[in-house]
Amino acid sequence: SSGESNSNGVREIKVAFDQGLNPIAYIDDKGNPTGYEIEAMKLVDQELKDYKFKYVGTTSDDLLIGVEQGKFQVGVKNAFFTEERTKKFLYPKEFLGLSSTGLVVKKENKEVNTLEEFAKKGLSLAPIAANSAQYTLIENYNTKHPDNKVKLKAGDTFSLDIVQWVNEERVDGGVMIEGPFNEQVTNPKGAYHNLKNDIFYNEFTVIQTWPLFNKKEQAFAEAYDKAIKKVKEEGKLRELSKKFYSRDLFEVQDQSQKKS
Amino acid sequence: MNGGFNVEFFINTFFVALSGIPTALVVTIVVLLIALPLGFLLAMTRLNNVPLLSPFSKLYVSFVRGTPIIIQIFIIYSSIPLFLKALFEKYHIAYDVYKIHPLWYAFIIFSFSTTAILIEVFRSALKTVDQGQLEAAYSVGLTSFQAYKRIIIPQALVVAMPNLCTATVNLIKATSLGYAISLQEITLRAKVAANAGYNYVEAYLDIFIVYILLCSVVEFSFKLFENRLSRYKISKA
Amino acid sequence: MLNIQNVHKSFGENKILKGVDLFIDKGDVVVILGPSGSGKTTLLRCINFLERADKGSANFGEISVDLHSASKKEIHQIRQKTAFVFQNYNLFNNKTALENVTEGLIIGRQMTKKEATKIGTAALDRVGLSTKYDAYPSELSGGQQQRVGIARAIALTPDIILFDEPTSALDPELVGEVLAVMKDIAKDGTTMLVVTHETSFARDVANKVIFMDGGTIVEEGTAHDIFTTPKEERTKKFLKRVIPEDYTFYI
Amino acid sequence: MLNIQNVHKSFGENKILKGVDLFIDKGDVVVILGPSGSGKTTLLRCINFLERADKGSANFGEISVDLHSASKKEIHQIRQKTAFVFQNYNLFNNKTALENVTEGLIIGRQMTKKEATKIGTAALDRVGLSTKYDAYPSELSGGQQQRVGIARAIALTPDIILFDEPTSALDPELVGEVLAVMKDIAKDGTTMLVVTHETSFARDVANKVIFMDGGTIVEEGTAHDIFTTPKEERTKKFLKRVIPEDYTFYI
Amino acid sequence: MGKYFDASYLWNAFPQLLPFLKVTFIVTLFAVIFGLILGWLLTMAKLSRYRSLRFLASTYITIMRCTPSIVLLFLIYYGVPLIFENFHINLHDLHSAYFVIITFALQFAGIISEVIRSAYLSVPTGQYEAAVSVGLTPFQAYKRIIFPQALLVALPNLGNSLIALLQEGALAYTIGLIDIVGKAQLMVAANINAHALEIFIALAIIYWGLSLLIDKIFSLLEKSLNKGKKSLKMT
Ligand SMILES: Nc1ncnc2c1ncn2[C@@H]1O[C@H](COP(=O)(O)OP(=O)(O)OP(=O)(O)O)[C@@H](O)[C@H]1O
Ligand SMILES: Nc1ncnc2c1ncn2[C@@H]1O[C@H](COP(=O)(O)OP(=O)(O)OP(=O)(O)O)[C@@H](O)[C@H]1O
Ligand SMILES: [Mg+2]
Ligand SMILES: [Mg+2]
Repeated sequence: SSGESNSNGVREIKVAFDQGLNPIAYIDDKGNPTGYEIEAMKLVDQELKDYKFKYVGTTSDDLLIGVEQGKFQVGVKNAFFTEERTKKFLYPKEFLGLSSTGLVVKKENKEVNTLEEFAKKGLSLAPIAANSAQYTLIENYNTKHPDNKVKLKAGDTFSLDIVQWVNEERVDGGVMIEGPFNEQVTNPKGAYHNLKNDIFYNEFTVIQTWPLFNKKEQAFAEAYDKAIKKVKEEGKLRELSKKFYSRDLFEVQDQSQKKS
Repeated sequence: MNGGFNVEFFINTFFVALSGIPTALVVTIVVLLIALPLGFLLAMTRLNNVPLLSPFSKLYVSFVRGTPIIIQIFIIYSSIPLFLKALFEKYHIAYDVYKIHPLWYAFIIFSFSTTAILIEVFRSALKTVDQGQLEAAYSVGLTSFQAYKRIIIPQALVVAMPNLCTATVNLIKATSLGYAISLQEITLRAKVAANAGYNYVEAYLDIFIVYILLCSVVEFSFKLFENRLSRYKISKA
Repeated sequence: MLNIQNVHKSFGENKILKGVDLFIDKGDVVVILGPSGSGKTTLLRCINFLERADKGSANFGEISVDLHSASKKEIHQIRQKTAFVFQNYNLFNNKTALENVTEGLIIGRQMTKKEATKIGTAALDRVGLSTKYDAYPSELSGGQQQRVGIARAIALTPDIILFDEPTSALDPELVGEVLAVMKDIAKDGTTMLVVTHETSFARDVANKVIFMDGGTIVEEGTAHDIFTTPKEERTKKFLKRVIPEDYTFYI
Repeated sequence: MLNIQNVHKSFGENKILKGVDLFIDKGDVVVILGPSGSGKTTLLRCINFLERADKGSANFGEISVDLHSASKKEIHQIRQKTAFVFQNYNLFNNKTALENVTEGLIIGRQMTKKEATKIGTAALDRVGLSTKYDAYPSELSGGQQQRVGIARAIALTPDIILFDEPTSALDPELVGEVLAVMKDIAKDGTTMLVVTHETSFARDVANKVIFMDGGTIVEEGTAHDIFTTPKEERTKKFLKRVIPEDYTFYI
Repeated sequence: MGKYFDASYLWNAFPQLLPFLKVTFIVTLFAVIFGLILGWLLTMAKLSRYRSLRFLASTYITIMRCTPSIVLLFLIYYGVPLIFENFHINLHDLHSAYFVIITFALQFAGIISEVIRSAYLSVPTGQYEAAVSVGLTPFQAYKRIIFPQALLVALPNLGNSLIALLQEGALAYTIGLIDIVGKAQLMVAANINAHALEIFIALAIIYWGLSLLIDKIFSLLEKSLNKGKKSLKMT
């Protein structure tokens, strides 16, 4: 059930994306798919003469089932790597992007910038969608720190307005990716720019994100690896990072790799 | 299935999902206890054209039945705390509104919507009972209340039963929308479990089986009850 | 005992009752005769508030009410003292024959179930339905349903029973029996207001006969007066057709 | 014209019909008498397939059918040739009096609306309902509903009309009129099977009287035979109660 | 509290949302048409004389009523193409709207057949008997006498089911079909969940309008069918 090859030997690939992930993957005002991971995949597509990508916007659940079942050959949804997931999906060798994840807190908790501190202070955390990468992140932290757990709650798959929740003191903090936070608060045009002195984003990690391949797509995954490697070396992903996340996250990663 | 069906996960998660049943049932039962009498009374106001109440229940039905529950959940969940907070602050009540258990929201939200559905269910059922039945009850000296309780409602219930069953089953299923307010019920539990290994196929199958089991039991009880209630009718089949 | 004045009732444009007066003494058996559509059923229904009259008043023993604007409580009081036998039976569909009879006793009059059952079975026996206690209305023939309706009313031993053509669905054999039962109750002193076409019943039992037509009482008097020396043209015409020619009236 | 053999019918354990045979010639007027619950209604319903008999066969003119296993088409053919007057009226609740009458003509017999209305109003006029064309059943008195039911049947001018106590809800004045109408139709040559308690009708119109009891035909014969020289004990007992003592039977 | 509620988001939402009503309507329309046909067949099966038919219909209804729509949607969306694959028919590229319509129609049928059944059973048998006795065929009897009376009883429940169906669009979003709910979610996502309240209020208003419209049509229908019907009045 893989994508069809046409007469020129060019194979059409269906790339599913979670369409609710501004600025990682989303549909713009004109109805076109865009976002960091989409644009990165477009660059890969340009490198691969034998493949032609078609982008299919959908939800996270459908994406996961669809890629597993072979309805889509690959999917992007800001997915992190876990060992368990390799049983279901083929992870390529090369990651696709980086995701800065941080705690969104009020002024009085400005200095809380690790999960340990957050947990120690017994602060409350906004619910996180059960099928999102951030949920996994906190869950992993909790398994590693059984006596200093963050109060993790699973919640809505959509429409949780973390900045507002923190501002209202409905919760003490929330987990967000940096890009969206900047769009809302730091950006002078952002919806919550007026809160820029009340609400803070404290990065606690930068994590690699991966495209998920259908288990049968070994050959295609290898082709992807080659292409993305080239794109990375050309520095094009850094540009995309700056464009969508307003920051070159690859630099952050370089530094932390130097440190370790 | 070419993703490699994770049997172990499937079995474990089945019990995780099962553990969500009590929550789903508590919500369903509490909501029915509120919505059944309320829906019935409002249906009566419509049949008897009670001034004010009748147009109110009409408007109520159109709004609450008309808008998706998930949106009602969202609107209520995001605006009620704001409102309560302002209220509590004003009257110096030291209670953290955000500590209110999501169950309470679930009771309120699902009661709202189920009442609207039940108004229509009862209204249609009550229409099928002949006026002569009420008159005969009056003539032997029953009050309106007694007449309804003993004569009209048992007959109307027979007609209402299949639709009440649908409403109840729908309510059970709708409690899954409780994920939006972090209500720990069947769907949410299964999906939380699925995230670590992306075992969504298995999780959805578990959800499927649990709901089929739960709702079949409910449906079966309704059927028994319907048969009991309709003893007096000669079969039409 | 029951004194009704100036009852008016319209359905839309149609004036059905145009000022009916009625006086019934304790123990009276009053028979209403009249052609179809003359408003007999409607009058009975107004007395029992199954239909709200447009105008009119009633004195019921000590209770005086306005038929148009009586309160719920007044209505309930009056209904507790009356019983109604419907032209189209109106049995409770969801109750067995016996339950139909005991319902008013247990719920309306707060009797124990045991007492009520005793009275109920006796009433059903009286109308010849000893074998049908547990049958639902849908399992009874027309005549059987009618008799359950009568049993339901007499079991209440009310101050007055309103009968709307209680024998219309019965076969002649049963008509005789049911009329005998009614005579019996009459003897017990129960007041009765009976719409019927059974002239023999009127003759034998009624102490007052009323002839209605077009929503008014055309003529009233003792059975003897009405049947032998009717004054009004309309009454004469009606009676001529009702009483077979080869039938002489004996008092 | 109609020949029915060996009809059996039970409800659960209760055997209601226990092998009934019936022979009706074209133009016959057959009256069925019998006490309440004897199975008269059930027999009529089996003939019209409103109830499936457990056993039995019918010859209807050229059509022969098994009462238990007749096909849909056969049933429809037979129903097209018959009409039924129900003991409890069964008027179409959602249709006016006139529409009740014209429904079968327009839809069942494919008449134009105009034709049907002409026939329908004539039928209603015949039963004295000229002022009630547009009333819904819920707005009619019991007697009026009964008459609409009769009008609905006669408007169809079927080969045979099955009457189930067509006069039970009528006042005596109307009984006379409706019976006159029925005599009229009988004279037109319409075959009729009538369950009734009107012995005078049986006497004047019927050329055959059948006495049923307990699900079987106890006795049958001409009206004269049955009323003056009944053979069976049961018949005698029944007739004694039905015909008033002060009433002599004239042929 | 800042500008938590900003009405301009609300007004701006309408012109963006309304065009997507078309998708909602199309999906609902087809689901209702197919659902009614199938639902009616199910009612017939459930009231039939044959035990096996009754059993089949009951099982179907149980499964359809008891399965959460999202699970059913996934079953259809992934299951149907798998089945067709066996016959070498590729349905993977079929527009997702088809799957949504199939899912909703199947589910609507199960629910509506219970509505039809209860309404049908509420019409007294005498009505049917009288109709066939004046020479209507059973079909004509149903159409002209039973159906109008049953419809009156069914209407309020029909309204419940129809309006519920209109709202199931939220589910279509799960497999990427963008109807009016989906569009609202996309808009919320594009705003990174800011001002979701305003957008959802706009959505609620549109739905309310729809529901008022349906109510109006249904009560007109009810009024015209109510002819000659006395409903319970306390006296
Ligand atoms: N709900 C109603 N709406 C309109 N007209 C009605 C209603 N009920 C009764 N009527 C009309 O009122 C008139 C009197 O009806 P009523 O039932 O009192 O007659 P009746 O004397 O009991 O006749 P019958 O002997 O046939 O039972 C009839 O013409 C009938 O059509
Ligand atoms: N659907 C049913 N289920 C069970 N018993 C029934 C049913 N219909 C009729 N019966 C019984 O069958 C018997 C005959 O009924 P039927 O209606 O034929 O009597 P009938 O001779 O017409 O009496 P009547 O003169 O009172 O109308 C009655 O005892 C009745 O209780
Ligand atoms: Mg009357
Ligand atoms: Mg009968």
